[in-house]
Amino acid sequence: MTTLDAAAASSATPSATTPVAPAPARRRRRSVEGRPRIAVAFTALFFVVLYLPIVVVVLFSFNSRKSLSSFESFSTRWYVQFFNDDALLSSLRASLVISGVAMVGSLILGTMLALALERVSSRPSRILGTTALVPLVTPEIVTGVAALLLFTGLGIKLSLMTVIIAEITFSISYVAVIVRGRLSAMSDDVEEAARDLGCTPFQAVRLVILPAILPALVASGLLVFALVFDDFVLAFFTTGVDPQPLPVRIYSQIRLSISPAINAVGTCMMLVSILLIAFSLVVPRLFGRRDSGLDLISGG
Amino acid sequence: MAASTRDTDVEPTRTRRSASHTRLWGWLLLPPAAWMMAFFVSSIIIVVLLSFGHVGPTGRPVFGASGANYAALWNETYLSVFLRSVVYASLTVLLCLLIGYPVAYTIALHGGRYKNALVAALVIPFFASYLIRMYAWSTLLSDEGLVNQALRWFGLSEGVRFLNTPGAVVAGLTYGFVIFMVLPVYASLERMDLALIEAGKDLYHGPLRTFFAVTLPATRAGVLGGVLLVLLPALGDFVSAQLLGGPSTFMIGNLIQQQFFESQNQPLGSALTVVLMIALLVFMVFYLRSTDRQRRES
Amino acid sequence: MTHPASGTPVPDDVAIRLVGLTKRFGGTTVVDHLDLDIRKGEFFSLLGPSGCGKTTTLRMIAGFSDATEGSVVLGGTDVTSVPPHKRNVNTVFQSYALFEHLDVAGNVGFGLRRKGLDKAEIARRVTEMLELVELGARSKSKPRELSGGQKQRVALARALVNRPEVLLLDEPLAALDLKLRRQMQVELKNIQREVGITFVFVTHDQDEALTMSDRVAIMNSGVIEQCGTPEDVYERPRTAFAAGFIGTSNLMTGTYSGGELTLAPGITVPLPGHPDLVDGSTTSIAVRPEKIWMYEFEPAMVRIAGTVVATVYHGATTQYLVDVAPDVRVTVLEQNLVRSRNEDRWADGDSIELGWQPDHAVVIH
Amino acid sequence: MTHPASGTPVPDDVAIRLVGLTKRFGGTTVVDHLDLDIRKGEFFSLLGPSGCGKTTTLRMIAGFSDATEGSVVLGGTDVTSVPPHKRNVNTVFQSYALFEHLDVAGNVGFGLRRKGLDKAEIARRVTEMLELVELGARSKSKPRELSGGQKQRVALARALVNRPEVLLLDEPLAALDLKLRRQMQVELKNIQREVGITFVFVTHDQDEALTMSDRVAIMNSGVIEQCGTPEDVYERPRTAFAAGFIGTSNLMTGTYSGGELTLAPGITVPLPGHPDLVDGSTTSIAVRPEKIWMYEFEPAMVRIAGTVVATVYHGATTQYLVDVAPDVRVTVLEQNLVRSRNEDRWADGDSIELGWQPDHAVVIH
Amino acid sequence: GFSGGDATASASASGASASLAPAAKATIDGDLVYFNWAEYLDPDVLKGFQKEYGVKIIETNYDSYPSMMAKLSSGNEYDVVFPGSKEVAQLRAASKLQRIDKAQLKNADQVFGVNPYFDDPWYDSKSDYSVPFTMYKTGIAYRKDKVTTMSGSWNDMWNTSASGHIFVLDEADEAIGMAALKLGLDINTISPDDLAKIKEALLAQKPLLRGYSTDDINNMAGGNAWIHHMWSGDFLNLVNNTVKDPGNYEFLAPKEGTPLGSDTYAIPANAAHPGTALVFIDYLLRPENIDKNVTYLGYPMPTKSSAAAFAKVSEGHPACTVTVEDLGRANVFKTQTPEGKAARDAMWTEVKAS
Ligand SMILES: Nc1ncnc2c1ncn2[C@@H]1O[C@H](COP(=O)(O)OP(=O)(O)OP(=O)(O)O)[C@@H](O)[C@H]1O
Ligand SMILES: Nc1ncnc2c1ncn2[C@@H]1O[C@H](COP(=O)(O)OP(=O)(O)OP(=O)(O)O)[C@@H](O)[C@H]1O
Ligand SMILES: [Mg+2]
Ligand SMILES: [Mg+2]
Repeated sequence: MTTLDAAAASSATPSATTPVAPAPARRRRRSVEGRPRIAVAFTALFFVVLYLPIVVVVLFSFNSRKSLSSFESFSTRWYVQFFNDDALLSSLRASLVISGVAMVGSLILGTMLALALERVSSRPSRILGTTALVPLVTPEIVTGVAALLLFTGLGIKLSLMTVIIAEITFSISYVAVIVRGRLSAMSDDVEEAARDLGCTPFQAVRLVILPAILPALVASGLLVFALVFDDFVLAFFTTGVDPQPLPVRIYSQIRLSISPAINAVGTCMMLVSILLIAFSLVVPRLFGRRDSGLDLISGG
Repeated sequence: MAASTRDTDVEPTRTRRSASHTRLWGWLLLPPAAWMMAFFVSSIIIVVLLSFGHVGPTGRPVFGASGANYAALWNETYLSVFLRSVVYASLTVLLCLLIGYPVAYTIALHGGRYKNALVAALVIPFFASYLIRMYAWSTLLSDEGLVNQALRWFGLSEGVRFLNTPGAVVAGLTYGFVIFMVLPVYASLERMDLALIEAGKDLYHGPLRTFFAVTLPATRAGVLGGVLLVLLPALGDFVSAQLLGGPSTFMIGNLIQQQFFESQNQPLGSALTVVLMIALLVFMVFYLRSTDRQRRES
Repeated sequence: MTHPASGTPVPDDVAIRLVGLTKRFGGTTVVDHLDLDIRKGEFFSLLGPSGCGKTTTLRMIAGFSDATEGSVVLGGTDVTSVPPHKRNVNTVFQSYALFEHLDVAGNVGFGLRRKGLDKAEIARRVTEMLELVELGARSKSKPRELSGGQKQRVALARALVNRPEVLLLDEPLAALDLKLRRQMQVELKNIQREVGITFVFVTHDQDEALTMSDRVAIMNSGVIEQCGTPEDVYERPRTAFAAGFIGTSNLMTGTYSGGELTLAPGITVPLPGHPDLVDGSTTSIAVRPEKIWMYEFEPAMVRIAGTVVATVYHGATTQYLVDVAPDVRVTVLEQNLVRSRNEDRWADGDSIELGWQPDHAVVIH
Repeated sequence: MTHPASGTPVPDDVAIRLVGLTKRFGGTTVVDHLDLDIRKGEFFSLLGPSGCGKTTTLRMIAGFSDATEGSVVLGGTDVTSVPPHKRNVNTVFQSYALFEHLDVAGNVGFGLRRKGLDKAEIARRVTEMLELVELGARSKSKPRELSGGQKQRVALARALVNRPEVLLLDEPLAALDLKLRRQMQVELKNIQREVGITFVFVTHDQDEALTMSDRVAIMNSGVIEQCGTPEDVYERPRTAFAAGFIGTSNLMTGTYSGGELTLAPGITVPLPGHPDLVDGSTTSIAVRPEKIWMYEFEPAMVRIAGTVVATVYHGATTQYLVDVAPDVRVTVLEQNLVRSRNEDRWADGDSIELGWQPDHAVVIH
Repeated sequence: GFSGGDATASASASGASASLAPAAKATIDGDLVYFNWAEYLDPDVLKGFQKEYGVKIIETNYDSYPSMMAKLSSGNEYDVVFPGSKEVAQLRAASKLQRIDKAQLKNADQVFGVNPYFDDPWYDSKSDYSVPFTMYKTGIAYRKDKVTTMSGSWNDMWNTSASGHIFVLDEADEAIGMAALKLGLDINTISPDDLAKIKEALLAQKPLLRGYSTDDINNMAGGNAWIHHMWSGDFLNLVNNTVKDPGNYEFLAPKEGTPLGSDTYAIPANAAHPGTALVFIDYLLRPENIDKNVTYLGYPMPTKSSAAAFAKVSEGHPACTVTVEDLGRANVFKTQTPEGKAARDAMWTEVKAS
């Protein structure tokens, strides 16, 4: 016989010996019954319009003529041209270098900033910290103009380096905001638990905090990479004699006469970004989080 | 008599850290703060200083202390560019809200199982080059472009002039920045307690009334954030006007770019930039005020 | 009037009638052919474990969720396909669901404004209702400035002010801490007595259901296992589930034979007065811990020997764990009427006798 | 050895000694000159309302927070200025604070790795500890795959595996639901008995403190109001706060005169056996609801008349509210030993007599 | 950097020293930093150079001459640039170019000694600092199927029957030049009266315009433009490579005269690899490369042997032809005084902004 304690019958009492599934967490219903057809139709239309130019880019990248308004027949000549165009390729390379270096640099500085902002409460440091977030709300043209004047004013030659510096300055804030969101969602207790278990403050950061914010680092790193890779305005103002970043090159072509090879470039860029996004969705899963990098990007 | 209970107070949130701890983290602030000082704050200061300078005889910018640039801006042409930019940006914000809110709402509340996929689908195009997408629009909307070809094919119209109009510029801006409206609104809808909507209906409000009386106010923070995130880049943009605009769609961004790269009048360009910054600062202060009030109330 | 599905007329004193109410999500049936009458002015509780379908039932009554089958009759009218904003029913949500952008008075008056009442009337009724829930002084506060208990009262006032036929409450006290919950239980009960509105109250806290309700329905996996007064369901549980879900119960299973239940070889419990039981059948009985005596037995009592294995002091009561057979442990509750003088009556390992009145051993079917 | 501040040697069997321990935040004193000895192997509870300084005290013992004044002596050594990672103390956090990126074994072995033990030894001790908390089979699971109770046990194992002198537990069960909490209380107590480590347990649940602890300290506004065994603090509360915070207490205040307490003109309660009380002084007594009899009085009992105003059925017990004087309402608890036959003994409005043994009326100072 | 006061002194000092420095030798001394319009040389020619000499070409583009000047004046180091004649004059005056020793160019005879005009052009006395590249003409392109009322004058840019389908090049000089020629004024005028008249004409034109743009080829091909202010080479590109129905397009050199110009090869004073730059220019002057570039660009070059190649690309469009004789006859954009330039820029900005 048994002593039935409240509802031993209702659910297998989580006894210690039998492993139980996670307690049925109180689910929040996240949808409303009944779908308003108009809203769904509107959203569908929105996605059609959103993807229309992209479809055009992909389509015309396979056009056999130079025309961008009438499709003649299928051909891969623009891809061939793209992969034989040294200037385009070197721009692509330059963009990859800029994005990569800016990503690493802004990850390091932005994570430092996020940690400090989350932990330091003194007034001057908070003001400093807030200043670092201003680029987030400054139009790029202002940042670009300011960077150009700063570099030429100091007599610094414009080069890939200046582009990278400007891009890092602009990206730090993104990293800081995303990483900080993760940090503040993390209980202080975790860090104290590490100290309690014999970690010095530094070890606590290395062994506990960094692993815990890794998904945020991955997400913000990918976001920064993608943003910098596509950034035109800052690069336009700060680029020098080195091979121009891809967007700047595209811009100088657009202003004169565009070659459909650009559509091939665009198609390739989009493929890469889809891969990046898929990656950022998958990576947090690898670390077993239910939240994805996308939630972080979308601020969810 | 039985011990009485009172309403337990809402527990105060608190941060608890020892002083030595804080000092350690303080050092971490140093490198990013130094970086921002060296490359951001100082550059903004240079812009402000140069806006009081003039162009030297060799075409180089020279620092000075005259307000001539600002005086030069005070004429009908420049004022009308400012006015136009503000109008375009405001229309863009409005359109983004009208388009972005229903989309965010549908995804957040009716996305069901596809929610994450839809958000991903939303983000992907915005990582494909902005310039290329804009250019694609210009070819799509051209008089003999696909859209007009389709209209003619369906016999709907003899061709509409989309391109090189103010409408095209605003549409381009909207297309470019609508995601900055969708994402914060989506996030705030996700955070919202859905019981609120039911509470509205429970209290005799039909679906539409519930939306305006309950849902919209509950997502105010997201809407305000979206407004700011759209307004800022829209006001500074010069690509949309350049690629999709006509003869009379010049915006502040174009003007600044013109001064820096065509006329090579950097001091005047700096003055324009400063004015743009001040205009945005006004919006920022307004935004911070309203979110701050919200925070103080909590 | 006549109910379309049941065919029988709905009596005047029935506030809600559920007829064969069923809800399926995809393939799974979450609420399964519920038939239930709730009387006017009644404090009716739906009690059951998490996921048993309580919320779903409530949501179908309120109209937030469509019934897959069956119908909901409110005050004699079939409202199965009436949208929520047209039902004369109000809900108090577990999360309160207060409108953050409105102050307390704005929240409470929210429903009245839609009813087209004039401003003075609205103000009068809001004030009156805030007095009732003792929040008269906070009418200008925003929800986030209120404590949990105060929010709860605003949510209540917001619903009650509309004078609905029925008030639905979905675990309204679950988010409050124990002490506050006790206090709000008393207040809620008083308010219900005062306004006389039918309350349908969802909870998974059995003590809450027992102390507050006129009637309790015990739900499990979408069906109602037992429905009756608190005494009914506590003292005379009809199923093992009901016995176990409400309070603690000593469930003893054995073989019935000639007025005795054999728990283990040589260990029998007298079980008189059950002529309906078949000899040799496996039978379970449930005895509440507080119904078991440890001394001063009365003549008619059933008696059984056991060994004390643990004593847990709870302040007002002491709990004894007594082994009456290998693997058969019985919990006995004793009020500490005289505790401070005799201290523990028994030490662990003592052999004692337990006894209970025959009709306190409920046979579980 | 001699303690620097107190000057008296710390006995061998004292695990923790707090000497004048004080914490101020800005101007407010949160912990106020605490003096306390906690013995080795003891299950010691700190019980008090929210904000009374329990967590702060614990954090000073663990070293996360610096004492403003006073000192902490652990196992005879003053550790007041030793950083947390060098104190032989471990903590179980309310939020569990498990490391999400490590599996169960990784979490449990975390502290051992910091200590530089070799791998085989770590694995051995981790396995052993997981067996103890009955999670041997889940060593490769990630924390998020565990239920609340399992997480709790991992947090416990992670702390215990380091064999600390003292284990600090800050409301470790607060996040669990009632059922699971009850179960974990038993397990926690068993584990403590098994390992014999000193537990300092923070809670604001009085039942938890009473059932689990060897000794309980009742804290209020930074000071300890009373410290003793569960029976001590429950049966002989020394202050009105202690009487009210643990369980329910009927507090009656009146004027003492010649062995009687006058609650209201004409209404007196006998209060024999208190020669120390001065005639004419205002005096309070506390009587527990379960100590009040309603019939079958014994000869030595104090008796007082009253009127039943409410009866609340709780299943195992019934609670009666009885007015003995205007504004003096007494709660009486009765175990439903025979409920199902006689039902309510009294109806609301009945005049009855209450009685209690004189030494169950505790005089509150 | 910026100067705290007027920096003329230091600028001219450094310029003086540069002009005294010995000209570079045509030997490979590093990779080539190349600064040009996008796609303004046949990619095959560039590829051939890299292959033949084993060096890399690091390509950077500008989208207008002013922005090229902006980048040059911000101190960027390029090895070879392609300035227009007006820019050469400006750069030479500012001592931003290196002297080119003709003896270093094996193929110098392809361009020098062919036309007296280029042996001593107005923008660069004795062609000491630049080598002639292409010649161009700015005229009007139009759709024969859409517009039938062309008069052969600059007034066609104000043709109301193409209202909403007219584009003007988005360049201050070109736009001002167009209006000046229509009004019978000097295209280089800086007189306030003239500029006021020009402004008035440009503003009057605005309601008829579809836009200001340098993307002339796509504007025509996309059908938005019926009348386009256009460079001759772009027109040939349009009809030869872009559209399916070249017969519908026509180029017109207005009777008031057209702005004419020539581009050059030049080496900036601060070039890091002037030797490679010289080798590169010499390579471009090889007759076969000249022919390839003429065919690719659609612009004639003032060289000994390229006439045949140009005749081939410009077949059927005689108006696209530019001859050296034309160049001699005025209508060439020249350098203005700083004040004059500022006045023209300000006027242009106001036209665009209003
Ligand atoms: N929208 C839905 N889609 C699918 N299944 C659902 C949905 N809503 C509820 N369910 C399922 O129906 C069952 C009953 O849910 P319900 O919310 O009614 O339970 P409940 O008794 O209120 O439980 P709790 O005490 O946890 O609130 C659950 O198993 C739940 O998973
Ligand atoms: N870092 C801090 N700064 C200022 N005040 C603090 C700080 N930490 C705690 N306090 C205050 O000290 C008091 C005691 O806090 P403590 O956390 O010790 O309470 P507690 O007894 O653990 O309460 P609970 O049961 O709510 O956990 C509270 O009033 C709290 O507001
Ligand atoms: Mg529910
Ligand atoms: Mg605490």
